[in-house]
Amino acid sequence: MEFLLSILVGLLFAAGVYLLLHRDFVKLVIGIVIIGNATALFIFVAGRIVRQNAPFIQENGLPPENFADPVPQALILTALVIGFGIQAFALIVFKKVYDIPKVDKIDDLKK
Amino acid sequence: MGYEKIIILLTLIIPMLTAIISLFFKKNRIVNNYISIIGSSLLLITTTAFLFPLIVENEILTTQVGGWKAPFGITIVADMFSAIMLVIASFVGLMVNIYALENIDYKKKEFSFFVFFQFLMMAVNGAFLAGDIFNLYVWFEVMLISSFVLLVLGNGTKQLIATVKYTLLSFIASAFLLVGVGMIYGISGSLNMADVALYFREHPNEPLMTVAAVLFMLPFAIKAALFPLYFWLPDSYHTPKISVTAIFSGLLTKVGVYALIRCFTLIFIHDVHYTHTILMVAAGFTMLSGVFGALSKVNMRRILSFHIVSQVGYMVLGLALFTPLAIAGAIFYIIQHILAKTNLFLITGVVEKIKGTSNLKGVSGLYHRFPVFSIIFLVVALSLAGLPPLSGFWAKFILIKAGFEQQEYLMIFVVLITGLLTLFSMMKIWVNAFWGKQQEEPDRNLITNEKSLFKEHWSLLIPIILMASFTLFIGLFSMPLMKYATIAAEQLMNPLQYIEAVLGTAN
Amino acid sequence: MNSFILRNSAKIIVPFMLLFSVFLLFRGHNLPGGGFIGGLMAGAAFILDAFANNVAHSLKILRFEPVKIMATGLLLAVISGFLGLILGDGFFKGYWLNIEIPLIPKLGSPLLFDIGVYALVLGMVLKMVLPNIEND
Amino acid sequence: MILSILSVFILAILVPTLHKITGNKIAYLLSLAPISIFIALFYYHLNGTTFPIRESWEWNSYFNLELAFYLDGLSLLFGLLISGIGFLIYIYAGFYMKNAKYNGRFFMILTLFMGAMLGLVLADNWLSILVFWELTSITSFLLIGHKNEKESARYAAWQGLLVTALGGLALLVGLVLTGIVTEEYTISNLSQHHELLTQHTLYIPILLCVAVAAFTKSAQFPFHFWLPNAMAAPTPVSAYLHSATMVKAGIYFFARFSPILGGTIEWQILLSSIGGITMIMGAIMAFKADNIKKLLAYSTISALGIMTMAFGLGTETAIFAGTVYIIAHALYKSTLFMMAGILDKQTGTKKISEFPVSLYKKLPLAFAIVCLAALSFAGIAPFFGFVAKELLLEMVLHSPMLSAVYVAAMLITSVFFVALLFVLTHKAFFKGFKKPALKNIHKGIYIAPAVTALTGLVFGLFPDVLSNLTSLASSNISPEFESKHLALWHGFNNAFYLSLISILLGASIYFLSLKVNWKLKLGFLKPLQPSKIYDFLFDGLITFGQWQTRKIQTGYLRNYAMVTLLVILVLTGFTFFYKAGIRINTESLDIYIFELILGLIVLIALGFTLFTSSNISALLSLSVVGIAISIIFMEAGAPDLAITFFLIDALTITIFVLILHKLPKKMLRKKNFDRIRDGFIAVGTGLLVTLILFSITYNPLNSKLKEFYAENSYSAAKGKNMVNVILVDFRVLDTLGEICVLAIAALGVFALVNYTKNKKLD
Repeated sequence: MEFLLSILVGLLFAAGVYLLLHRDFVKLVIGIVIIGNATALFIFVAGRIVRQNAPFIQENGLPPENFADPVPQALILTALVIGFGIQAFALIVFKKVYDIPKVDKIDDLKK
Repeated sequence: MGYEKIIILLTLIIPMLTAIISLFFKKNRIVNNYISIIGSSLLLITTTAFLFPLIVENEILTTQVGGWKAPFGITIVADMFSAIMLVIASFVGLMVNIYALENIDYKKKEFSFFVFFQFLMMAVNGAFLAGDIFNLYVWFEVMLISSFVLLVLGNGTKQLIATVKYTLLSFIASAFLLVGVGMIYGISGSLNMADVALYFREHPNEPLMTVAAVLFMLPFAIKAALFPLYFWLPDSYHTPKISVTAIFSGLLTKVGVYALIRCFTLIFIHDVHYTHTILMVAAGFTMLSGVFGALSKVNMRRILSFHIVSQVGYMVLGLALFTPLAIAGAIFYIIQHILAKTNLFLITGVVEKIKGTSNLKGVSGLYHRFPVFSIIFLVVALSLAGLPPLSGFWAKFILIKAGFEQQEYLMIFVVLITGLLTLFSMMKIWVNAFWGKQQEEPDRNLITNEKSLFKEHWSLLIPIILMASFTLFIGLFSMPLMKYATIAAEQLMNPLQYIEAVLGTAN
Repeated sequence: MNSFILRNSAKIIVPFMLLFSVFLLFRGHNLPGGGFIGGLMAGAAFILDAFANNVAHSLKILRFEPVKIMATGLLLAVISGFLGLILGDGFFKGYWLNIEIPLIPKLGSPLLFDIGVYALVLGMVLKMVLPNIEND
Repeated sequence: MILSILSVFILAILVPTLHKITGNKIAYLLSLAPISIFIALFYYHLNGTTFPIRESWEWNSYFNLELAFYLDGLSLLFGLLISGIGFLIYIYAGFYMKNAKYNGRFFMILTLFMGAMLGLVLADNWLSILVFWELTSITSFLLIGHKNEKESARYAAWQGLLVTALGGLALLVGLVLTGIVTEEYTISNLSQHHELLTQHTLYIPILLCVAVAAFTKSAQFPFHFWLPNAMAAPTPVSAYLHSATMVKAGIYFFARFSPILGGTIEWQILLSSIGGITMIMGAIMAFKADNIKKLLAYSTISALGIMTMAFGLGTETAIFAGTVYIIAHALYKSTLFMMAGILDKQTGTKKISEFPVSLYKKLPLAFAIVCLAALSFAGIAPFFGFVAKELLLEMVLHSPMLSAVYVAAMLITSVFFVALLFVLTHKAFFKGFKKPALKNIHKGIYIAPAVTALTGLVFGLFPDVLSNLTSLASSNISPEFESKHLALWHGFNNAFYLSLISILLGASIYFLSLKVNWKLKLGFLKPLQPSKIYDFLFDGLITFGQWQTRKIQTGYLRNYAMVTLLVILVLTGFTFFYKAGIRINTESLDIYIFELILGLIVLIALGFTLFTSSNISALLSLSVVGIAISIIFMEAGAPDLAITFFLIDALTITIFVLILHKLPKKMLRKKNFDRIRDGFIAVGTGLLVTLILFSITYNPLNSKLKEFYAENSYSAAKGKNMVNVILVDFRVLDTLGEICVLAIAALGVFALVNYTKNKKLD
């Protein structure tokens, strides 16, 4: 069941890593975002996919049959939000660095 | 549920409340200073006067956040190792806090310096207490984001560049740590460290366990600055204000080491031959590479930064040797390293204050005018270099003894060479900065003699003196620390005790 | 970005978005939603307002400084855990009031925590985004 | 003993304060300390106290480490030397250092040294030994560098410290190993384990470690080079540390360890060969030196070589000879050093060739004292040096093996010693070329060297007064030793003839050297000199450090990221294939069309993001990726996640757009080579992650967490949305951390944007 999504996670990781190694700031940050998404999806797949029901308790007070595992979802939520904080901060830092004279690619950051 | 559980949680609540309160008063200079100092002092009192005796009495204390029982809620665990780390972290925190009163300018305080500082302390404490791998990850992230901000606060060009490097490499570490956490959940269906450890005890043949171990090891290794993943450290530690470097040097990498020790004595202990060999090789290279890096530098800050790397190697070596004695040695090493290294950075800050630079080419002859200050440096530097009977010696000695018991002769050789080269570069600082011709001071420098240094800049010197005396104390009277380090190591090497304390004997 | 249409439509949309954000917050315990989503929605409302009018305007209708909102949010979140701490059931132990009021969800300390999250996220969004808008 | 040594240390700490009160008189005040110790020790000795006396204080019971002191004949001998000569050095230094700068710290460190040295010879636990050993190294370092404005002093101090610290490490290892073999940390008990130790496989390492430690401290070949450089220290220091006491610590060690490690063939060969080489080399180098302090330093090296050889040979005669020679050497060498200082002060130069002509007329007193000491040095009767020399010659004549070699070596050394006698007396006081311009100096400075020189004469005339002490000490070195009597005159034996020969040869070499300008053409050996090797190592280490740091710490962020990712990829990949292997659950191969379509959309969008060179289109495709992923979440039973993911994605893109106009519209491209390399890393990582996921999902997951939350989220936590209940109740601490991150990030962004601006937003 997780076959396709596993491949998708791999793709996302590959793309993210490729971008992380880029000389361009914008691509670098996009790489960070994609890696963040990829790890989220990784946890999701590692926690097994259940496609029938969302983890909500029904009106009768019982959980539905075959519902998705809420734990990875909660973890991903937390990780995503944390990731967002870090991405936003990184974005601004990178922009600030870009404002430094004579810096327009990552290679200029020597020293 | 007695008051002892409250005590454990206070180590998180106090810094957090301090941060929140100073957020409310962030415009008020004086109030801001006092709030932070009070918070740090309260934290220190909590850890030393209440938490530590409790742990001595009760061995391992746990509390369940939200009141949900063990593997389901988040567990907070304090064993001897955590308790020692908490005590030392809060002590260093208070010292740096006092130092920062003068060292950090008003503008940075207005931009919530102390808020970040307190959040950092909270995250560090949280990481020391986490009994849940995802929770550990969360504390790591809180620590990282606070350290990013502390590093960049002031927007200097060098700071910005350093922050970019630090941010990106830390991000990679966090991402793969998260992958590791996901993997652990995917394998064991649990996040509680004790529960995961129990799972691996019951399923020792789980093929992915070693992979998960490596996936945990690498991010922690990045954070602990192990070879060859320590790039971020020497490239960033020389850029921010010295208080920031000092608290980083004391706590950041050590949290990485703590996490390594915790995970690789509790969870990943079924393939020791493989995992701990990797750790040992890494430790050896880290020691050498770091110390050679230090040799190549002429700036005090950079020299000291590289020494952090090299000394992290010692600590990890203790873990890699994997005997109670070796781990006790590692713990001893961590403590003495935190005390000495933080202090050396603080001293460097004073040198910068006096001479305007920490580059050895621009500093000389300090011993002539500042003899007492110089002697303090010498004592701390020699402690770090491990001269008997100073604190570093004991740590080194224990590791050598443990190494002989494990017959890791190559490692002992590396330890010895590193020790000698550490002395070499400590003396390089001494010979160049403290000895030599006394320079004529340019007008802008106000501090020309020791009297004015001690009188007018007491808030810089009090932490230095206190920490130096503490360093001296644990060197001359190594028994108490040795005793607790041994207890901690025995607890660590006996994970069942931890598992039982968390999950209860029924499980 | 100072168009007439945007400004007028914002006048209508912003209050609705704010209301909706509170709705999302309250229903979060039982249905999709919660403090984080609600807070983001509220933040989005103010950002929209900042685009439509200007940053000063949205700060004015906000009344409180974003930092204070954040601090309050954090404080509420921590305080919601104190009850359990004091009563000895554990930090963040959830307690619920046994009264049902229509339109308002069950009251309890986890809700207080969620409100804290809401406030913090709102403050965070404003603090993070508004300075950048002003940079334009 | 503990108290008295502690009080020396306390006194040392008080010195700077005392110095402020007493000024120049501090030296005389401080000299009370060594003299009282001397008297106390002497009293012990005379009183016939039964030795040994032991005192200890537990220091670290984990490793049986204690601060232990042990007074037997051997330590008594050294203790008397240290305190006796120490007393005289203080008197001398009081005149020598008069009105000098930084006297407070000088005397503090000198006193510290004295305490450390006393501690070292009295220490009985190996920890105590190490402590005092390193303390002498450090104090020596500080004293050599006392005149640290001079580059040469700094260099010498640093060199001395590094060499002796190397020895310290060797000692540490040696003692740890001894502890591992014997489980015994008390030195005085170790001799009981002599057999165990000498037959153990670790014997050679232990011996080497202890020997290297002692060699560095006692400046034995090839570690000797630091000692001549150490002459940069003020002369009282040279006289005290670098001739009479500290450099003898290594010799003390050999004596102390003789009953523990000695008596084997390895011990004999190692010590006597190194000692032999050192003594010949030192004697020749001394003869070549012109700087009087260097000359004395080299002759000290040579003398230390003699002692090393003596304890290496280990026969009863040898041990007795060595013991006697320690005293003789300490007496004459400290005299000569003190006189060198006086001559330096008065003539303004240390070079013998630059001394004023006919100095003996102007400084008759100095000449007399130098003669007294130098005669003893050359081993001329009736000085104490003669007694020692006779014994030494006796020793080599009766050495257990290779007698001829030792005799020849000893003879060569003695010849040069005699030649040095002429250098020190004839060349220094009769030759010379400069016009005399002597500085005045307080005559009191002569007191100390006169005392030591005369003592040498007195002991020479009445050597028997020392019989007791030296026999006692020797019996501690060799348990079988039977007490001997010292006498000036042993009759016309072989030793005496050898002595005569050496005098004749020495005199002729000296006078020959005045006529013939003989220089050894040994330039090609220069790179092999230990000091050159030290410099080479020193520079080499730094160069290597710079090289490796340049290689690792390139400063290029991309390199860092690449190495980090590569390490993760390689290590994890290797572990995966080595330990786990590929597993695919064939049941999971069913493919959902909906997901397939979404996957293809993501793939296209990703490709676009990767290869577009426009910022805006990269962002657009990024948001497509985000939307597609949130649809996947939505479809797989995670609505909360989907909404949050979508909102966060939107917010990220918003911030992106807000700052994007500061960045260029066009992006940089990768170089072709980089593409291939990065492509490999990227594909490798992606593949590995996919394989790991396959492997994880191979077995079904039995999550007890899921069941527990399903049961309790409504009944106990009053919420139907399990995810939300987990966030605000079950795992609330994570959420607390999370909102902290958000708060910090927001404040951080605010600080970043506004720090350099004057205008403030709130």
